[in-house]
Amino acid sequence: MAEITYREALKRAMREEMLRDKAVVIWGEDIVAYGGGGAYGVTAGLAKEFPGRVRDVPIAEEAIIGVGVGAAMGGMRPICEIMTVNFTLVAWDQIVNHAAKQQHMFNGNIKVPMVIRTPNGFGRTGATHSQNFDAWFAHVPGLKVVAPSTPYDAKGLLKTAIRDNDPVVFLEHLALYGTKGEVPDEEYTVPIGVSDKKRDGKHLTFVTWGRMTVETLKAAKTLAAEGIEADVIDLRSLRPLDLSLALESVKKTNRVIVVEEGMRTAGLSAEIAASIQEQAFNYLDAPVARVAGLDVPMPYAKNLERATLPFADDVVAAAKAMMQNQY
Amino acid sequence: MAEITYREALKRAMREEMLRDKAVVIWGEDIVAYGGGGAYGVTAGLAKEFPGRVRDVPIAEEAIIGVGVGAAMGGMRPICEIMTVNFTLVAWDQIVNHAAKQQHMFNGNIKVPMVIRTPNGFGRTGATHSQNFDAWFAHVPGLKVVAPSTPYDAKGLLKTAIRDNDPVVFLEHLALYGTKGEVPDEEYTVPIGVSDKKRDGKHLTFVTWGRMTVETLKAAKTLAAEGIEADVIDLRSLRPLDLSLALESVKKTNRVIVVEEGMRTAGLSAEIAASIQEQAFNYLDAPVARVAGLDVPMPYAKNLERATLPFADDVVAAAKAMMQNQY
Amino acid sequence: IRNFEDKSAEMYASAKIAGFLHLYNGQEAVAVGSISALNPDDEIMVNYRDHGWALARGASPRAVMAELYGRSGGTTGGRGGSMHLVDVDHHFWGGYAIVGGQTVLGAGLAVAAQYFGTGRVTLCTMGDGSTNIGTFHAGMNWAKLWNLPVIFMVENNQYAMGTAYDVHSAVPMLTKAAGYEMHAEEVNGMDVMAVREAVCRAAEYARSGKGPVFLNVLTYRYRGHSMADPDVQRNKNEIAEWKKRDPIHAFAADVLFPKGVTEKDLAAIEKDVMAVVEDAVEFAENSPEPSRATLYDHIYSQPVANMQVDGSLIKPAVTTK
Amino acid sequence: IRNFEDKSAEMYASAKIAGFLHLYNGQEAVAVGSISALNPDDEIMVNYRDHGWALARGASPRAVMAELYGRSGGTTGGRGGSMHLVDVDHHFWGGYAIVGGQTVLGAGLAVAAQYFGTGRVTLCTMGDGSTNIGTFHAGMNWAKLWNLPVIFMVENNQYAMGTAYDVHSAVPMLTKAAGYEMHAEEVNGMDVMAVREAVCRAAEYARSGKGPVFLNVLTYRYRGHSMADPDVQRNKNEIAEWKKRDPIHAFAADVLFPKGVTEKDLAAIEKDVMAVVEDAVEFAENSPEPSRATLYDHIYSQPVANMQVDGSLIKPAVTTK
Ligand SMILES: Cc1ncc(C[n+]2csc(CCOP(=O)(O)OP(=O)(O)O)c2C)c(N)n1
Ligand SMILES: Cc1ncc(C[n+]2csc(CCOP(=O)(O)OP(=O)(O)O)c2C)c(N)n1
Ligand SMILES: [Mg+2]
Ligand SMILES: [Mg+2]
Repeated sequence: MAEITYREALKRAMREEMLRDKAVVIWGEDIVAYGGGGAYGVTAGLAKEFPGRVRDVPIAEEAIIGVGVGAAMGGMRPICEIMTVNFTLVAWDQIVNHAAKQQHMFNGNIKVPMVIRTPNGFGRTGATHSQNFDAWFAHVPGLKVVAPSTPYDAKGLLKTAIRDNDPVVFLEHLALYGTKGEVPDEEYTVPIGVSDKKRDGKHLTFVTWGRMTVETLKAAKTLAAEGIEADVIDLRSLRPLDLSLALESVKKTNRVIVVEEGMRTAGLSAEIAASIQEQAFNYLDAPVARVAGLDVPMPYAKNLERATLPFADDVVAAAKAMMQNQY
Repeated sequence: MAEITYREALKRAMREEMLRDKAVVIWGEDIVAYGGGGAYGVTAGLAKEFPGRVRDVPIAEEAIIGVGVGAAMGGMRPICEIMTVNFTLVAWDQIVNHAAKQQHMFNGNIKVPMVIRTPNGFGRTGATHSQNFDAWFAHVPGLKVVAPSTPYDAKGLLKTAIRDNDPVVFLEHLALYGTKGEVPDEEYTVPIGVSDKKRDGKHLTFVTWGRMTVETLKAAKTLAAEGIEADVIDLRSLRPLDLSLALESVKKTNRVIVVEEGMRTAGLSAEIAASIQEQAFNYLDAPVARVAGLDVPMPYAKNLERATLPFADDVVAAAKAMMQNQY
Repeated sequence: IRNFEDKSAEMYASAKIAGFLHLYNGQEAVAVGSISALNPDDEIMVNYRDHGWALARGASPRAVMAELYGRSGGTTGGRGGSMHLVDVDHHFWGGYAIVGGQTVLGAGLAVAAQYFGTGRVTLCTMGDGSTNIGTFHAGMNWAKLWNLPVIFMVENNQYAMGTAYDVHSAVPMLTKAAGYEMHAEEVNGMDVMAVREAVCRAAEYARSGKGPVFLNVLTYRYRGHSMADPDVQRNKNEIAEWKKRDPIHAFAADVLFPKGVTEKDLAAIEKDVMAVVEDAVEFAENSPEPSRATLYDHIYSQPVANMQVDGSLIKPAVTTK
Repeated sequence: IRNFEDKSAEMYASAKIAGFLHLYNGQEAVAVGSISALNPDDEIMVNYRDHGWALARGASPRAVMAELYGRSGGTTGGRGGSMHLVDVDHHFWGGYAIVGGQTVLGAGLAVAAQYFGTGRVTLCTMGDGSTNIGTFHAGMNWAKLWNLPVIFMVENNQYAMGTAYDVHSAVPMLTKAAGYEMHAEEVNGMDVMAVREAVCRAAEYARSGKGPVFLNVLTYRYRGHSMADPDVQRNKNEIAEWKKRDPIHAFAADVLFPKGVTEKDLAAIEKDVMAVVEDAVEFAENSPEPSRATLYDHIYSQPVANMQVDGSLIKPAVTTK
C-alpha cells in the first residue's frame, strides 16, 4: 500500500493492462513527443516502454474517436485520449451515433471495447476550455461513464474500463491529477455502475462525484466541527447511475444536497434530484437542493471564474441553509 | 384568420421576414433542388421567389453552422436548416463553442443573429435518425431554444427568432408539419422565453412542449371525460425556461406530471421536475412525475419503436396513476 | 463459365431483391464486381444504400428481407432496419447512415488489420455527396498518414439526394484523392467486370503494404434517393441515357452470351432468383416481431450493475443489481 | 522611409509586447507583413496565438495587456482572455481556440462580404497542425465552391505543440491546397517584406473576384507552444538555425539600414516601444477586476423574458420578467 498521485494511478492502470493484453493501445495528441505523456503527463514513459502501441495522432478528434471505434470493432482495445473534454464536442457525432449505438443497433453483432480518456477542468482557460459535459455523456445509452475522485478509484475503474467490452467515457480532472491517495500494490479493480459512501454521517446527505467529492469531503469536515454530520455518497459512475446508496442515506437523513461542478440548468444534478424526489418523496423534510456551477460561459478573469464554480465553502453554505430550513 | 399547416406557417414566417430584411437568407441541404423545399418541403417555392438567397449547401453540417456563424458576424441573418436534428451532432462544436459563446466571450463585441432550424422526429428511421436533444440545447447559455407545438406559435416564434440578435435553435417536428391550426393573416410575433397555458383545469398540471403538447392535450380530453380536469402548460421556449405558469398551476393543483418525448435519464424533464420541487415543495401532494421516452437507442421494428416513445395513452395512464396516488 | 453464371445469378439476385425496395437499381455492378474481387475475410463497410452489398456478400435473402420488415428474423432482429444491415460472419460490417461517419470507422478497421497483421483489406464505400464532410478529410489523412490497407470507394452516382455534383463539390473527385497523394482510379460502375478488375488491383496494392487506394466508381441511381424522393430534379433523358447502359444487360451481352450462356439459361436463373425472392418475402411476412422483452438487450455487452432496465414510459425504470 | 519606420516600430512593438508572454516570438513578421498589406476594413480572424496580430492591427497595447491580466480594461473586459483578444473597430474578429473552428467562420465572414458587395477580403489564419481536422476541409471546399474572397493563411511553424509536421500530416501543405484547386503560394515568414508582398498579391486576387487564396507561410516558434510547454522535443540546433533568420534583425539589415535608418534611430524606436510596454503593464496592473455584477451581461444581446440571472451557486437563479 503506497501513497501515489491520481496521475500515477492512471498510468499504472494503463501499464498493467498493456502488459496483460497486446490489444490495448493508446492514441492521443502529443502523448509521445510533447515532453512525453500528453499535455498533462498522464502517459509519460509509456511510449518508450511500448513502442508502436502509444502513438501521436493528428488534431482531429472526430477521427481519434472514429478510428478508435473501427479499431475496436476489429478487435483492438484502444484507449483514446482527448486532450481535454472540451474537444470531445468535435467528435460528438462519433461518440453518440457511432461508439454508443453500434452494439444495440447491430443487435450485439458488433462490439466496441474502447476507452475515451479525457479530463474535465478549468483554471483561467476561458469559455471554450473550461467546460463540463457530465450530464450529456450520462444521457447516452450504450456509453458507460465514470468520473473517479480518488487515486484508488481511478486505477481500479480504469482497469475495469479497459477490460470492458463496451465504450467507456473516462472523465478525469485537471484539479485531481496531483492529488494523492493510498493504492494497493496488488491487483484490484473497481466495478462500473457502483457508487461508494466516502463519509458516514446522520444529519444530511451529499450526493456528488469527481472533483466535487473532494470539495464536499472538505466541507463535511468543516460542518462536523459545527456538529453537522453528513453522509457523502460518491457516485463514481454516471452511467449506469447508481442511486441505491443515496436513497438509503436519504431515508436516514431526510435531507439531501446534490453537488455538481457543471452548470445547473439541465445538469446531471437535475436528474439526481428528480429521481430522489420520485423515489423517496415521503422521506424528504426539504426539497432536494442543488449546488452547481452558474449558467454562464466560463469567464477568464480570476474573480469571475471563481464566482462561477462551486468549492467547499459553497457546499458548507448550502448545508447550513438546509439545516436552517432555508430551502 | 385561416387554418393552415405548421409547415405552411413556417414558410410564411420566413417569406415575410425575407421580404422585410434582405440580410435574411436560407441555407440547407436539398432545399432548392430536391423537389423544392428540403426533405420535408418547408421551404418549397422560396428558392424561386428569392433567387440567390435560398441555397443548397454541401453535406457538412459543421460548415453549415460555422459558415452561418461567420456570415451572421458579418451582418447577415442566415437561417440554417439542418435536415434533421440528428445531424446537428456533426456540428455540435460549432453550435456550443462558437455560435453560443461568441457574444459573451467577446464581451458583446460580436453578435451572431442566426436561426438553426431543424426537426425532431421519428418514424421507423432507426437509432441514428430518431433522436431528441432538447435537454442538451437547453443546457447551453448563449443559445435561445424554442420548440413550438402549433402553427400559430411556429409562425410567431420563427419571426421573432429571425429578428433576434442571438443564435436561436428552432426545433420543429416531423409529426407536426402536417398539423393544422388558426393563424391570423395580419402581422404578429410570439416572444421567446414565455410559456403558454394551452388548457385550463384544476386536478393536476401537465408541463410539456413540442409534439408532446399535442399528445398531452389529447390525453387531457380523454381524462376530462372521466372527470379529471388538467392544466396543460406548453413551455414553447426551452431556454430561457419559463416555469412561472407551471409553478402557478402547481400551487393550485398540487400535482404535476412533466411530459417529454426524449429519453428520461438526464432529459429536460429532470430539470423541470428538480426546479418545481425546489420552488414549490410545500405545495406538492405527490412527487413530480415524468412521462418520457425509454433509455434505449431507437429500434427500427414498429412494435419496439412504439414501446420506446410516449403517446397520449401513456399520458392518460400516468395521470390516472397520479390521481390514485400511485407515484 | 460456372462462376460467371454464379456471379450473374448473384447479380440478378441482388438486383431483384434490392430492386424490391427501389434503392440500389443501376448500381448493382458495383457491389457484385467489388465483392467478387475480395477475399472472404476482407472487411466491408458501406453506407445506408446497403441491400445490394449485403446480398452480394452472402447475407441470407430471408434475413435481409425480414430486416426490411423489421422482424425478429432479420439481420439485426429488426433493430437496425434497412440502413443497418449487417453480417459479421461474412465480414460485412454493416450499413451506416450518418454521412461520412463510416470513413473513419473504415480506417479504424484497417488499423486493426495492420496491427494484428491479418493481411485483410478493408473496403469502405460512400456516396459522392459524402466527400465534403469533415470525417472524410480526417479519415483520408489518417489512412495515408498510417499507410493503411483500406480502399475508399465512392459510389459516384453524381447526386447527393437532389443536389448535383457541382453544387456540392468544388473539384473533380480524383482531385480530392490527389489532395492526399492517394493512389486512385476511376472506374466504370456500369460494367461489372471493370469494377471487378479495378478492385482486384486496388486490393492487391493495399494488401502488399503500399497503402490506401481511392476508387471513383461512376454509376447511377435509376430511382429516386429513397421511396420518399419525388425525383423531379433529374432530367429524364439523363436517366434514359444511363439505363441504356444497364449493367445487367451489358454483362449478359458482353460476357455471358459470348461464353455460350443462352437466353434460356438466364431465364432459368431468373426463375430461380424470383423463387428465392418470393421465399424471402414469405419468410419475412411470417417472421414474428421482435419481443418487447428484448428491448434492453445489447445496449451493453454484459449485464451492468445498477443498469436501469424494463423501463416504463410513466415510471422510473427498475434498477437491476 | 517614414512608413517603413512606422512599420518597424509596429514590429518592434508587437515583438516586445507579445514577447512579453513568450508566445509569438519568431512569427512577428507574419502578422506585421500581412496587416501592412490589407485595407483597414478587411476582416481578420486568427487562432489563439493572437497577441502579435491584435497589436499589429492597432489594438491598444494597454487593452491587450489588461486582457492578459484579466482586468476590466482588457479588450473583452477580462472575459475572453489571452486566446480571445478582439478589436472589431479595427476589423479584428478575434482569436479562436478550438483548432480549425475559425476556418468555417472565416469563410462565413467572406460570404457576408460577397453578399453585401463590400469588397472586403477576409484573412483567416491557422496553424499547420490545424489542417487535419474536419472543419478545415469543410471550410476549404465551401470557400472554393462559392468562390469566396478569403485568404486562408497557415502559419506553418512545423509543429503542432510537440508533434512534428510529418507526424500529423500525410502530404506537403501545398498539396492540401491543390486538393481544392485553390490558388496557393509558399511564403518566407521570416521576411516581413516577402509576407507583405504575398498578401498584397493574395488580397488583390481575392478582391478581384477570382476566389479564395491559400498561403503557406513558413515560420518558427522560438518558444514552446505555451508557457506550460517543456519544449524538450525540438532540436536546439534547429531552433538556433531559425534564430539566425530572426525577422526583426533581417528587416533592419535588409530594409532599414539601406534606406539610411541608423542603429541610433532603431535604439530610439526601441526606447519608445519599451515605454509603451511599461505603460501598458502599469495600466493593466491598475485596471480593476471586472465587477461580479457584469457576470451575466452579454450572454444575450438584449434582456430576455424569464432569463435566469444573478444566480447563486447554492440556490436557483432569480428569474427576471
Ligand atoms: C451527416 C448527415 N447529414 C445529412 C444526412 C441526410 N442524407 C442522407 S443521404 C444524403 C445524400 C447523400 O448523397 P451521397 O453521399 O451522394 O450518397 P447517395 O445517396 O447518392 O448514394 C443526405 C443528405 C445524413 N444521413 N447524414
Ligand atoms: C479541437 C482542438 N483539439 C485540441 C486542441 C488543443 N491544442 C491547442 S493548440 C494545439 C496545437 C495546434 O498546432 P498548430 O495548429 O500547428 O498551431 P501552432 O500552435 O503551432 O501555432 C492543440 C493540439 C484544441 N485547442 N482544439
Ligand atoms: Mg450520390
Ligand atoms: Mg504549428
